[in-house]
Amino acid sequence: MVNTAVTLCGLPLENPVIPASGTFGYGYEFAQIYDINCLGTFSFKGTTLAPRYGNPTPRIAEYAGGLLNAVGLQNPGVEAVIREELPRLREVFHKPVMANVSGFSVEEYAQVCRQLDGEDQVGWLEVNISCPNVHGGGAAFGAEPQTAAAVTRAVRDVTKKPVIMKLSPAAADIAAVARACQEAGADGVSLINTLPGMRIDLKHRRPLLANGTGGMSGPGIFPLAVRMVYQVYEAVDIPIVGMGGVSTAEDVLELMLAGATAVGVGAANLVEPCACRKIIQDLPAAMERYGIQQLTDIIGGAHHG
Amino acid sequence: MVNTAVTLCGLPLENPVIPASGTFGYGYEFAQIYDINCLGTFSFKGTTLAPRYGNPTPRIAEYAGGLLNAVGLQNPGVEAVIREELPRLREVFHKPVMANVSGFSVEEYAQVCRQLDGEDQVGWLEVNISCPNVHGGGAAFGAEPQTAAAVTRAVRDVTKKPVIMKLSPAAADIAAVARACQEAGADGVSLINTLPGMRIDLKHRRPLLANGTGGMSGPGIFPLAVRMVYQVYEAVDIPIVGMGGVSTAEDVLELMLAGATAVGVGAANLVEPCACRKIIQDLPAAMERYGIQQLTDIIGGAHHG
Amino acid sequence: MKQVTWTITENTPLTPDTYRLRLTGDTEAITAPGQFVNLRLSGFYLRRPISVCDWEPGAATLIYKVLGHGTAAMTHLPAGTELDVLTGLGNGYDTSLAGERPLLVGGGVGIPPLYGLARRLTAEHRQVTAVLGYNRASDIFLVEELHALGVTVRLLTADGSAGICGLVTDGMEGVNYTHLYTCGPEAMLHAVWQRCRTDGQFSFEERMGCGFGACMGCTCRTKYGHKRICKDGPVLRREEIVW
Amino acid sequence: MKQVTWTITENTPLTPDTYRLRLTGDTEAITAPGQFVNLRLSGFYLRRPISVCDWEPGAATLIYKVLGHGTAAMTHLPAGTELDVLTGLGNGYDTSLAGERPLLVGGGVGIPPLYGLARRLTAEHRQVTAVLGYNRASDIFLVEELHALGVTVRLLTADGSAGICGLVTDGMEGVNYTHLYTCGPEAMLHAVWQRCRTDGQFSFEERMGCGFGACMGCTCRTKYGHKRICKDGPVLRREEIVW
Ligand SMILES: Cc1cc2nc3c(=O)[nH]c(=O)nc-3n(C[C@H](O)[C@H](O)[C@H](O)COP(=O)(O)OP(=O)(O)OC[C@H]3O[C@@H](n4cnc5c(N)ncnc54)[C@H](O)[C@@H]3O)c2cc1C
Ligand SMILES: Cc1cc2nc3c(=O)[nH]c(=O)nc-3n(C[C@H](O)[C@H](O)[C@H](O)COP(=O)(O)OP(=O)(O)OC[C@H]3O[C@@H](n4cnc5c(N)ncnc54)[C@H](O)[C@@H]3O)c2cc1C
Ligand SMILES: Cc1cc2nc3c(=O)[nH]c(=O)nc-3n(C[C@H](O)[C@H](O)[C@H](O)COP(=O)(O)O)c2cc1C
Ligand SMILES: Cc1cc2nc3c(=O)[nH]c(=O)nc-3n(C[C@H](O)[C@H](O)[C@H](O)COP(=O)(O)O)c2cc1C
Ligand code: FES
Ligand code: FES
Repeated sequence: MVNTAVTLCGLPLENPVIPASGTFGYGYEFAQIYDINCLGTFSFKGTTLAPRYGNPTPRIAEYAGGLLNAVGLQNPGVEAVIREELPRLREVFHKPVMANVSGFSVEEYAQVCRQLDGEDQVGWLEVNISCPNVHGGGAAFGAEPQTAAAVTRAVRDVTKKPVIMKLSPAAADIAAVARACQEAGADGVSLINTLPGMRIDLKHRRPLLANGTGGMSGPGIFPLAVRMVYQVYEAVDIPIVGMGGVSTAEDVLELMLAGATAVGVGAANLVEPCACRKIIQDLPAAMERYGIQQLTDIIGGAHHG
Repeated sequence: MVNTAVTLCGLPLENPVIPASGTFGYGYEFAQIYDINCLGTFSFKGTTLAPRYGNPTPRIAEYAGGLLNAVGLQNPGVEAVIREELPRLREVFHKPVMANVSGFSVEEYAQVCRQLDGEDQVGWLEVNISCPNVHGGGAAFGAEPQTAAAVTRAVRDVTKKPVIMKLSPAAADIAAVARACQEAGADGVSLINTLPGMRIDLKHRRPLLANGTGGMSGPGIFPLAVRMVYQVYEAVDIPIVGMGGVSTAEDVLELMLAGATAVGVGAANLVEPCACRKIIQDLPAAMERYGIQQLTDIIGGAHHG
Repeated sequence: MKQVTWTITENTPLTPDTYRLRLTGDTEAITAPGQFVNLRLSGFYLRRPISVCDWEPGAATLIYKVLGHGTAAMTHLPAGTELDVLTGLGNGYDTSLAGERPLLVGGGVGIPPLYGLARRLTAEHRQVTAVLGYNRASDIFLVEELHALGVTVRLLTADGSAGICGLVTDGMEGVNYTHLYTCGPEAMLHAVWQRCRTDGQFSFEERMGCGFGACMGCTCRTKYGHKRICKDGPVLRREEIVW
Repeated sequence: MKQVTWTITENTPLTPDTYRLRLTGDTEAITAPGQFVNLRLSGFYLRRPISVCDWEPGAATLIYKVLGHGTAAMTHLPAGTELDVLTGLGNGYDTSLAGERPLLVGGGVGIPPLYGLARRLTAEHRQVTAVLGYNRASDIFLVEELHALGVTVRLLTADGSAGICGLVTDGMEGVNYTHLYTCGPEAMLHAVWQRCRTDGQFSFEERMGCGFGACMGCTCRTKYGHKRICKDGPVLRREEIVW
């Protein structure tokens, strides 16, 4: 019998599979299709201080390797999440959940994390720093080490829960950003968020997404995720949640060999609602195929060769 | 009758389709399959001062959206290119050709361009600044505006031919790099080069490419190319050669609407040897479908909407 | 919502660019007319949402128009092809509000879901009128089938090549109805909404990431807050719609 | 090189993981045994290179082993499927150098191209010996067909479950040959190269971007400079090989 268990920032996971934020809502839709307690955990929809409608539609476009989204962090705001979503979530999911946090100022991040810190079921805070800094000319917090570190410190101060900083692939040097997060007190990093892209509507001669650009996700960004996880693994000592285009159990192994301790699955959930259950079911056979007894043995395994 | 002609840095092109450097050799292989004089022009394999073997094999890997390559600029060196390749090329291609130049120091770029400047058939110099700067800690020249400008100036000084700077999508701010190139005297920019990625060999638990990372190309990077061409179009006044994942006539229109004056086709040539001929053949019908009389009318057309 | 495999039994053109797809397989999850399915097509990442035109236990009919690459690829699927389908998506039309004389207003490929609706409404012995708008005579489909159900059909074409020359709103003139059901392009829905003098149900389209409520890709604003077209719609009540 | 469409007439397992694909279509571009074709598979970006096992005007046979996702997908292609093929790739073996008693050494899926070679060599009335290495008895294929051509076959398995227990280099012992032709995994080629006492032709594999010389994806170093396995190979002469 192979062993799929891993430990993420001190908390055990039955397996490393984590539906990625924004593709799994608060779990209910999926709980109607399968028992989501088979998951390692899941990361719920990005939460901001105030409720957000997000961007106008169309918010979704397609490309050969997956989809682009410009949802724009639609969410009911942290208070409604705590008051309405978490109690409902508790009914269908009985493990610690990952809370995904977004913000447009350092203070907003800290404020949202402070509020979520009081929630028992929240196991980890995943802090999405791909958002534009309204006080910084619109550049993303995750673009530079300094701003990433500033958010990390602010969040670190307000919570005892493990803090996982979610990095953007648009950073000039993602390894440097990861290192800065670690130095500022992060317990882990997760990567990659979506990659900014664009499609154009030939008929109307304008960007297809109302927002102009949207984030690319799906199998088309998988090699980018592998490369970045590999680079970040060499730069930090804290665990990595790897993600970007994962669709199969073999993809999970590939990201773990690159350096991931756990693996997020995003877009795949949208087109294959049972994707994560299937990946988890396929993991033991895939491990046996490659002579893997314990998943923990292969974390970063591609760096020794 | 629709009109597919465009002008690139003062030189007319029958149509905007340009096989991209590294995927078309010096044209002979393709000349055996079709008459390559139907092309707008083509960009020949990246040329360095000294001959280069390139990287060890495996140099090629696959992903859902295309391929990764780590060829590593294999080429016979500028002297052999001038002595042997260009005379042979002349026999199969009768239009001005684009010379793709690489280097590992500012001086190398200038030296190669100086030598190519004397070649009549060379219409444009396309200067690939994705290469690591050996005097600059290995960061690519194209990563920062300053180093990109330094290469541009050096090359500008040694040639009267139009200089097109080829930008890397790994730059933190590709629009800023493009602007710096324009200010330093570039006549045009081309983008995007491949995006660094990685695949891991599960059986051997090491990166699949001998070089570790390789450049992603193919349809999986198309929305990234569209986004970057769109951004660069707003930042510069010089023409853009757009590329990255183009496989169809509609893709050509999409990149032109984003802001490209001409369009490079790379990976598609490798899996569909007649890809460029087919794209050129399909262009008039695609133009009619979208009510386009002259291709020049739609350059940057998605910015007005 | 249910993930099932359906087998194509027929894929025939009804007009030069509109096809009827008949399929067999589990249709249990479909409970109301106006619901839709989301089809996985080989070579495309996203599924394609198509309304259920008609269904019975073990079989369903869809009607689709060739719009882009995905629907173009669909035309090449031969009988016997198995499709991966998410079925029973969306809320669908509520027939309990129809009253005695419901009016159905459809434009182009907004018409298919109205067929399943009409079948249920006529089975419930209501007097159904349908105002159907097409661009031209060669685009017409489903009219005979609606006639056969006993529906009073008012046919319009934009170019006057068949039926009355005009838009569906012209066709609505003088009809005395108790409730309105409609589906079609957004501009048509808006015009119909402005003309509508009763309560009504409007079916919307939006680009979708998932089709089952997970991604917030298809959100719209309503009087009662944000709704997901795929899960809380595609059918919205007249009074809640914000244009 | 030529781009053609081939139609599958047969796709049958010869062993649990090795399949024979028979196809019909234009084979004009194939001029020598040891050449290969590059197959486009739906759902995969890169083509898959497979050696021509045998061919005649209008028909070809390939033998492939399931190695990864692409070859696994190939096993599901039914007769009648049309494949987009780049044919006539690579240099192939030169039979003019064979001498009277050529020796063929093949391991696993390196064996298929040796069949076409053996057919030509026996047609040229040479005395052909083939040393064939497999992992185990259940992996064996093509042996009877080679016998039928009049080839003297020495069969080896690594686990001794059929033929002689050992590697192909063991099987080469005592054979008196005029020229050597070989194809198989690189480690085998190297061992055979070290044992080979005549001139010889060695067929290599490499991961390929294009398969027709355009991308420099498959370059190797030889005594006479850099060569592309796909265009200047896959067959290299013994003396030029640099390990
Ligand atoms: C609830 C619902 C029910 C529908 N019912 C029908 C029907 O019964 N018959 C029918 O012909 N069409 C119907 N449509 C529209 C149909 O989904 C699109 O025509 C189809 O997705 C176009 O796909 P494509 O690949 O041909 O176009 P492309 O433009 O190549 O598609 C690219 C992407 O955009 C999406 N897209 C493009 N146009 C639309 C659109 N109008 N609505 C939603 N997504 C779109 C595609 O799904 C795909 O993700 C319905 C749409 C929705 C949302
Ligand atoms: C000139 C030549 C002739 C060949 N002849 C035969 C033959 O007759 N029969 C046979 O069974 N196999 C042959 N091979 C090997 C065959 O090409 C690979 O087994 C096949 O490409 C694997 O594809 P996959 O999708 O199953 O594996 P994957 O690992 O999923 O493929 C991923 C990528 O790697 C490439 N790749 C993986 N392994 C190899 C390999 N060993 N050689 C080259 N590319 C590889 C694939 O082509 C693809 O691009 C030949 C290879 C070459 C270069
Ligand atoms: C529709 C959609 C919404 C997303 N919303 C969020 C979000 O709210 N917060 C966040 O950190 N990441 C968000 N992401 C990014 C994903 O969590 C993930 O990092 C990214 O999609 C890459 O993984 P994938 O290729 O498996 O989808 C979203 C992605 C998608 C597709
Ligand atoms: C095999 C290969 C070799 C390449 N070599 C070069 C090169 O020598 N110089 C260069 O500027 N770009 C090179 N490129 C990049 C392409 O010219 C092009 O910018 C990139 O592949 C994106 O386009 P595509 O997606 O259409 O391939 C190479 C790409 C490939 C696939
Ligand atoms: S399409 Fe995903 S929520 Fe509606
Ligand atoms: S595979 Fe492209 S040159 Fe050989």
